[in-house]
Amino acid sequence: MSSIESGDLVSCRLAGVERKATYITSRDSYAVVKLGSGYNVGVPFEWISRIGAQEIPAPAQILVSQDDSLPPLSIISTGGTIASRIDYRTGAVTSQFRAEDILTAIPRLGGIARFRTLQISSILSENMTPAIWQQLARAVYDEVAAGVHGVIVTHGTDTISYTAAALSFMLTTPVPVIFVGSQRSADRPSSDNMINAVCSAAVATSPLGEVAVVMHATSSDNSCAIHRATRVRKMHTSRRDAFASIGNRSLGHVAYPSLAVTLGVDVVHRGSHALSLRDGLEERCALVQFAPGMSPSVLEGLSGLKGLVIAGTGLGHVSSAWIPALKDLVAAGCTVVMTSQCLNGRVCDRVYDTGRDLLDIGVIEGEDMLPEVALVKLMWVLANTASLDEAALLMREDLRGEIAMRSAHAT
Amino acid sequence: MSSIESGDLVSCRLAGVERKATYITSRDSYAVVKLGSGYNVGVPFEWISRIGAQEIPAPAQILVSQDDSLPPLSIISTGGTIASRIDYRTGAVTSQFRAEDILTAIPRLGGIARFRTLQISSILSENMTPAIWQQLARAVYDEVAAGVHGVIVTHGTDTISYTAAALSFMLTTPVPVIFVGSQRSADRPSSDNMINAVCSAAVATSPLGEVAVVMHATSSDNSCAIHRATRVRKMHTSRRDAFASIGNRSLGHVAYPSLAVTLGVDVVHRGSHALSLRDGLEERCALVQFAPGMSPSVLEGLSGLKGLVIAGTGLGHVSSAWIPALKDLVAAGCTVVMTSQCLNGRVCDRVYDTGRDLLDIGVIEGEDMLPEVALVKLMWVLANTASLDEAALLMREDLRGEIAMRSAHAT
Amino acid sequence: MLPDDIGLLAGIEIHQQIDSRRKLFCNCPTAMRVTSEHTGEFSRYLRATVSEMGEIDEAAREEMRDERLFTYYSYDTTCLVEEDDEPPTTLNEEALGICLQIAKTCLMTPVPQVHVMRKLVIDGSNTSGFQRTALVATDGTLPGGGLIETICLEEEAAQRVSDAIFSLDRLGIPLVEITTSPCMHSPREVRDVAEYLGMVLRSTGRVKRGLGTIRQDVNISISGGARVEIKGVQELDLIEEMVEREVTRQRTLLEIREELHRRDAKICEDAIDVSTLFAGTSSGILKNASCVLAVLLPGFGGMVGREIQPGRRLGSEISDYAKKCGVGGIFHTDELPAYGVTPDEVAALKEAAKAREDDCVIIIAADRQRAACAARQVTRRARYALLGVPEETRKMLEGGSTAYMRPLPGAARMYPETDILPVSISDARWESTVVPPLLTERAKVFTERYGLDEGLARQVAFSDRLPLFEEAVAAGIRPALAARTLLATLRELSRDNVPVDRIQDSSLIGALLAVEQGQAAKEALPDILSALAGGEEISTALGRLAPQVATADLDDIVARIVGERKAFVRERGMAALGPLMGIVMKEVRGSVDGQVVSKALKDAISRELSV
Amino acid sequence: MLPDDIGLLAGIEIHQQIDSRRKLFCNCPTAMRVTSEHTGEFSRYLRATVSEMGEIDEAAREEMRDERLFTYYSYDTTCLVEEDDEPPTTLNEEALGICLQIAKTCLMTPVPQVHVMRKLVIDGSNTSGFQRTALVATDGTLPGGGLIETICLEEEAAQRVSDAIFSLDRLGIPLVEITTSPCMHSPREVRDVAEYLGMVLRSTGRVKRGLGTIRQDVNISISGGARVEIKGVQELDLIEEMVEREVTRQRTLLEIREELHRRDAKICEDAIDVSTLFAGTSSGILKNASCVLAVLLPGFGGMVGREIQPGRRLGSEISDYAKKCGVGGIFHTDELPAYGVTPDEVAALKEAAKAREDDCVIIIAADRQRAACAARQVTRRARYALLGVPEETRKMLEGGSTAYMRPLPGAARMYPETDILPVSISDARWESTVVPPLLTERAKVFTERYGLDEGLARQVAFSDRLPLFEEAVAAGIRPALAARTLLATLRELSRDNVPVDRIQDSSLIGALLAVEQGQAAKEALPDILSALAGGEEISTALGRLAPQVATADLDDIVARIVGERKAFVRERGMAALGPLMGIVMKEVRGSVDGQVVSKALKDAISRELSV
Repeated sequence: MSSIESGDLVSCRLAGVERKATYITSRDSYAVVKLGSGYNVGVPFEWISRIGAQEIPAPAQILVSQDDSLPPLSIISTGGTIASRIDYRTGAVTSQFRAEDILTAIPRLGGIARFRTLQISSILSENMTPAIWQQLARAVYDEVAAGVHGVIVTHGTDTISYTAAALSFMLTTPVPVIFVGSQRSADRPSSDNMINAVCSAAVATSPLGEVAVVMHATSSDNSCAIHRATRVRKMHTSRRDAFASIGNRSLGHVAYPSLAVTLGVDVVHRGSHALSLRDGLEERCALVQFAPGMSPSVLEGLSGLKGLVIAGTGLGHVSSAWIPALKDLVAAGCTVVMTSQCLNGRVCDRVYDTGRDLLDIGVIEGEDMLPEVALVKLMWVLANTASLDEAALLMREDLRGEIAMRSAHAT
Repeated sequence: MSSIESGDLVSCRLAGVERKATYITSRDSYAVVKLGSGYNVGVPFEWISRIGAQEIPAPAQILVSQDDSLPPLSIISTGGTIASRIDYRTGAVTSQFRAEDILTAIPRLGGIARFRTLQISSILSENMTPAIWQQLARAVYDEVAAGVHGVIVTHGTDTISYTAAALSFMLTTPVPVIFVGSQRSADRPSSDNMINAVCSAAVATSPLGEVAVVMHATSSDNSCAIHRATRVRKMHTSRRDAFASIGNRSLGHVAYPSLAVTLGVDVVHRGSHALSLRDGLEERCALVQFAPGMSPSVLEGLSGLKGLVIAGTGLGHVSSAWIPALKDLVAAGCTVVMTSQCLNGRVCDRVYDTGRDLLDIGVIEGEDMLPEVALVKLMWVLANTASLDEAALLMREDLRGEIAMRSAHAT
Repeated sequence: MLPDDIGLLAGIEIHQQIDSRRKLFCNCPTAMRVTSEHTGEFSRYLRATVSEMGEIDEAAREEMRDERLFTYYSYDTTCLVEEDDEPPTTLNEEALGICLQIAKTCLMTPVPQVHVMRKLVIDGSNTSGFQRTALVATDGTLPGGGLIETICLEEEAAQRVSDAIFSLDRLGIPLVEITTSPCMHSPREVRDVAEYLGMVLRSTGRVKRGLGTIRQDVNISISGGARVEIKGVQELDLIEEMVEREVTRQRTLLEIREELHRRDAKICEDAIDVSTLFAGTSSGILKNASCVLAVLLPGFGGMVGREIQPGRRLGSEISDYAKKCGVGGIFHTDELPAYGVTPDEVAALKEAAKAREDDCVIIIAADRQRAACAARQVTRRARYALLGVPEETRKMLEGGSTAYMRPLPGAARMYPETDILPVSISDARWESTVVPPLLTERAKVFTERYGLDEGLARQVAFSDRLPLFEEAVAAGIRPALAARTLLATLRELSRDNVPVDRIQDSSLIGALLAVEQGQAAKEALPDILSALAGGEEISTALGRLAPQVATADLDDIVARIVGERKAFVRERGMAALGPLMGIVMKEVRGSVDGQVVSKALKDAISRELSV
Repeated sequence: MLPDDIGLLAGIEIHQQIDSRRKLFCNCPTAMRVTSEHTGEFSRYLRATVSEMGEIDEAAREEMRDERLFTYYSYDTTCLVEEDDEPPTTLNEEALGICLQIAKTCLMTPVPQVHVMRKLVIDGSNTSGFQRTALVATDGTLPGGGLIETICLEEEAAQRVSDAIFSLDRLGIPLVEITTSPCMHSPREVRDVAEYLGMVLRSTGRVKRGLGTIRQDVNISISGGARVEIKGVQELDLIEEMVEREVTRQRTLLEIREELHRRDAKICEDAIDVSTLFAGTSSGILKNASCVLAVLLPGFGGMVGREIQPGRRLGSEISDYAKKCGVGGIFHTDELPAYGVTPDEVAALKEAAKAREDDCVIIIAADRQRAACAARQVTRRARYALLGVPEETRKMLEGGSTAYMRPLPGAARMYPETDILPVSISDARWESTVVPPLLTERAKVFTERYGLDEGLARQVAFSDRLPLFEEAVAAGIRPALAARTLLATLRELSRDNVPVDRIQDSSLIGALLAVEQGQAAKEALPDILSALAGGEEISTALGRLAPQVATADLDDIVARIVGERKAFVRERGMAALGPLMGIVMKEVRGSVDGQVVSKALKDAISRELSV
């Protein structure tokens, strides 16, 4: 039976009746076949016999012309999908990366810009690695250097904020670099892909000049929020409006369907920075969240560590039992940065005893940085500074909007 | 000079002039003295000379009478302070734990209930341990068994939600067990201690019948929110309204100054459960947050682990590189539960490949449990079940409101 | 009656809501809500996705003609799954079990492994843009030998509140879909099969009752006609009429085709702008429109106005198509002058269109864009008239006629629902699936064993209160008393606005037992039940309305009453029984059965007379 | 002039806002805002904490009489630190540096390690309930030899918007507090010291200017009197008057004491309810009150109405105390009948109170609770009158009189601010602290070196534009031109509503340089500066308003104009110069200095006349 391939025509004896079906796949030792009605059913492999291959109709040739009068944008794909195609014959969903396929799937894009496309990886975003961040940073650098007016990076939503933050540090860019994903897969009629994509294109052609994430602002299809890459966090597992700017307002909004882009007063504008790339990353860094009673032995698994971000409790605390272990780490040349598992608010280790102990042994207060952003920043800072003292200084300094020197009032 | 003690009268030569001062303490090798004007200054130890001890005026004897017609409540102190006293002579702030001191500091309490008090520890909340959780659970059990109408536990805010969750599992209670703390220390005129304390007393005498955390609902002094112990999380390092119910509405509110308690429809009512205690906890448990590129070697520091909660990305993912290490852990008898670092929303590992791999190796979906609550629950479940299968079942079951079977709409 | 040789082929699909505790793919209750109670609201667009052929399903394309914004109402009884903002749970095992019971009753064979599919539906009724559906079993048999092709377990769609607003309470309620082969040949047969399958479904005791919980779709074709699917037939009584009318429609369309061919009829593709002709018209519709277009249909004269079903003409069919472009409708010269259009204007119109005697001119009034769209639809439908009967999905109108709804879906656009694990149906599970006794069988048992007459037995068996009836009988209550009370008494009380739904089953059985054990007269039941509906405790109600009267006490009462009225008894003899009954019954206040009182009184009167 | 033997002792505290980039304990700008621009609002209670003695500071107790809810306005220029919702940052080093400069100027000695303290203030002006303050240096010397006791670095309080509403923009601006010993003995001396210290502060160039940025508190006592602290004296010119009036007040209060003792005056502690007496009164205040209480002060007759300061009587002082209970004020028999109270009512009142001829009766109208509270305050203040002058904190009224504010704070309730690390002031830091030249010294330099007259020199030195003046002079502009432009010209333009603040310093210097280099006439400066204020570029403004005219060109122009008017020149002789000047100046449109034109024209006229 191993000679059967997905898409083959088979004869399937179901309810004692022989019928033609299309073989799809094997699942839990059943053969999954698609019946004429379109329904899939799982049957024992003994029930089916291969008839032969089926002719696969070639996809219709799609002719898409791009409007040369529009600004050029690049779409770089990392695995997050903004367009896909379903093969209803086999149920297979394939992501679409070519400009013409994307424009066919989302025609409205064609009215906003003309597009170059580039696929640098095709992985689930939880499998993203610092090495791919670097590869992506270089690719974005090349595209901007080639003169595009903005870059759109499609990315799985799980770790989109980590990657976007990494690019924020590695790259200074005169043009917007917009990360976009979808919380509902692109093959569904209800997917948020289309609106997120056109909104990200609107932002990529806007006066913005920094790295941002553009995703649904509400559960309704009425607007997208523009989040600064260093202040955004995925705050819901599944909702369309999962992404939130933490500790400051979002950079702005895109109304849908008008695509009117509204930017806040604090955004970095297009052209404010020259293009540059410093893509070093120290990968020997980790993020550890403290919990009460947690043994400092967890730090032992992190041997050879150059940087450690702690998500402490409250204002940035760990139990006193952790102090000696952390002291050893610092003494061994590891830079330790304290953030808070509260996510909102600023670390302040001057107020309580354990905090002062942490300061005494050289732990760095991570101000109001998100723990995940502090991790990414630490990787970058350690690879791009000459001394640990300079690294410590940079960790407390606002480089890319990751630290707000003032905590605004919010009700 | 080591014979000088805090409070001693000294002569201090400042700006070439000898003056009397009170010795306070040593700080960074300076002698800190309080001048007649009340100001502290640091001077070299050579500049001061001891004159002698000062008479310490005995604190005025405060007579507080409790109203026997009011319901009895217990206040159990773990280190969080709801009343304190400043010694302006030395600047020392001492926490007050005796009922009469608390009632003197917060007179309004006396109109709500009569109080018994009990101090079981006096530590910063980041130094809290499962052993103290157990001690506290037993103390609360004893108080409820003794017939009080409600228990108030004062606790540092950093880990109050961990402890409250732990008590939720260890204890079933017919009366409210209310955790309360303050985000501004009790010695400040602006402290939130007083309002939080009287609101917690109002809830402790209300029809509620479960473990809850009562803290400021907004930055204004106009109401407190009542949070279910298994759904609450500290979401800001420093604001008064740092605590938020995640994934469901709060249990209710207390208006200030009216102290009117409003409870939601889903609360557990007073008397719904009989008093019981199952205080076993398996401490060999840990919580680990996954980040992209993070090496599974972090798990190696966790040898001998019986339970592991992962705060995965998105719907509950880790990179494929983690699968073998997790498989080994599970094979070694460790119960692994997946939660999401998004905090909001439900884990669902059926949707993507790495998720299905996790399910295949026996990782348990933690539904919409908060990672920290899942950790506490796992500690309790592992110590109170006969088999790993039963433990796995319980981890997916809603025991104390920690899992919502339905994710409500919220805008 | 229809002639035999028309070659009628009909099949049905029955959609029945399952009464499970939770929805098919989430943990929400299967409760319907009043829309004004909605607690949330959100809006979404739906888009047909591009298929592998770069094509979009024809039905989907029609639905998406304008990208439409749909608004959804959510409730405290719905969750993020209905909102398409959380992955679905695993398949509801309870619903699958009920589905398997139905399948087994229909002699079907389950599929070894059930796979949930996504079926594209982008009319807004599913927030996801697809309906989740799974094929559960195949190849069953109808009593007459017809084939039941499949039984599927699906999620119910959201209910339309108005145009583009949907309510999420209904979305996700489990639905079984039973599809027969086109094995029926007469309207009566269609109705019988629908009725039979409905009875089978209700035999499980686990399906929803009430308006909208069961819907039939009927597929109909005749020789030379075409397959037409008629959606949403909710009333069994109309099925026959509807099938007959559809046969008439198809036959008439075929006749029209013959006539058109005879006349060598054509379609002029290009519409003519006749706006200026109607500049001064007194027809409001034409006057208010910014554009009036005319389509000439050479040889269609008289045919467009021909009736093809009661109240429907070929013109109605053409109008249905045109309306898809957002125009209000059309006028055609077969019906003009009328509607404020004068004979002179018709003459001018015909002249402008160069229409001959047996031509038809159709006019459309709207803004230019809509009018042009509608004109294309008019020619499209007219072209079908030359071919005969178009394949269509139609909806039933009041009375049994039908109207065009959308093209027949092509090969269903289905692909796997990857968020839901497949479920294997083991042999053991199938074998242990209990076939519930059919309601018809139960009715027979009630007649044979309990002596209920056939009508009442059937009423009981098909009633919502069947489980309660069976419980009552099991508790020792006479079937006749139970049946009468549950069907007649409660219905009467309900008519008098007594909230009988509030009576707890246990209280109702308690009241019946009291009657059965002679503690209460059955005459007192309406009062007792009313008291229970009003929230009274059963013991209180019985104590107040049926105080205990021992037999000895009854004899005393009867003796006293007869004793006080000796003269009357003597005068009337046994005829005094009637008047005295009332007096005694009033005294015992419902606590003694009338028959018992009657017997005691008869005895007492006899004794008095015999003195 | 006051007599010498009154034993006046006065000291001052000066509070001056520092013009630092950020606030003292957070990173917000030190910008004042319009309250209507506030973007957030929240409300809090403040409570005095229990001290080690179980006592609350007397001033704090008065403030908390009613637990009061304070409302705060926040801005996009404030943060959570001002809201008491985030720990403070470390001490602002820039502000500390400025404070050290001032200390060094005043010949003070810094403390080795600065500790920030919390000083309880629960009037709502600090969200925390305390003011953060640090002692930075001690023991300085005034020019006259007086002692400057301390200099502290403090955070500014929030500004009161109305009763219980505060605005957070001002909270946290760094403030230096300079406290002198009570070393002054005359009103003039107080004024001189205040002026001197103000000049010292401004010499740093780093303090805020404008209304409310500097405030003086003055401590005053006379022999036999008591220490009184008068808060918030903002105008230097009023200091002398205020001190004199306070001396008068204390002296008069001492005289009143003597008279009261002579009369053996007393206080009746129990107030009498006289509400019924005023049931039919035509005094609105009394009629509308639910309760009227009377306090009898035997022997106080005539004394309560005695003037102790212009516009203030003993009755005013008593009234101030009463108002703390929330009543509008009091009436006393020394001023009645008046305010609608009739002679008959006064007689009745005196009778009810059993008042004799030289007694005084005070009445309070309010609700019962407030009236009773006020009555207690009335007797409290009356009792002080028997003792002489109460120690008080007072506020200055318009004109220089003062009113009671609150009791003098006791030993300040201070305890350490544990959230802020102490800062050591190393010897190196102190040594490298630059003492800025005093403004008075700079004025002297301007006179001596630049030849400015003394008045102008002082004006320049004390002006906000001093730094710009020095920059201009350094750039080569004549000091007189710079001074005149910066002081006179800009002030005049400002009076004409030209927004001179918008002129950039570099543009202003550019314009002056153009004049200096002969590219523009100084007569054109007003127009050029107006253009710059209007947003014009400097080059555009110069090109438009002062086009280049070479000397040769000027000569040509002059020659032509004179040539065209030979007759006129001949007729008038040198007197033609005036009329012709206007014509030439108009032609060269501000590009040539008037003196140059005058000279050229004079030459040309001479030549013409000499022909």
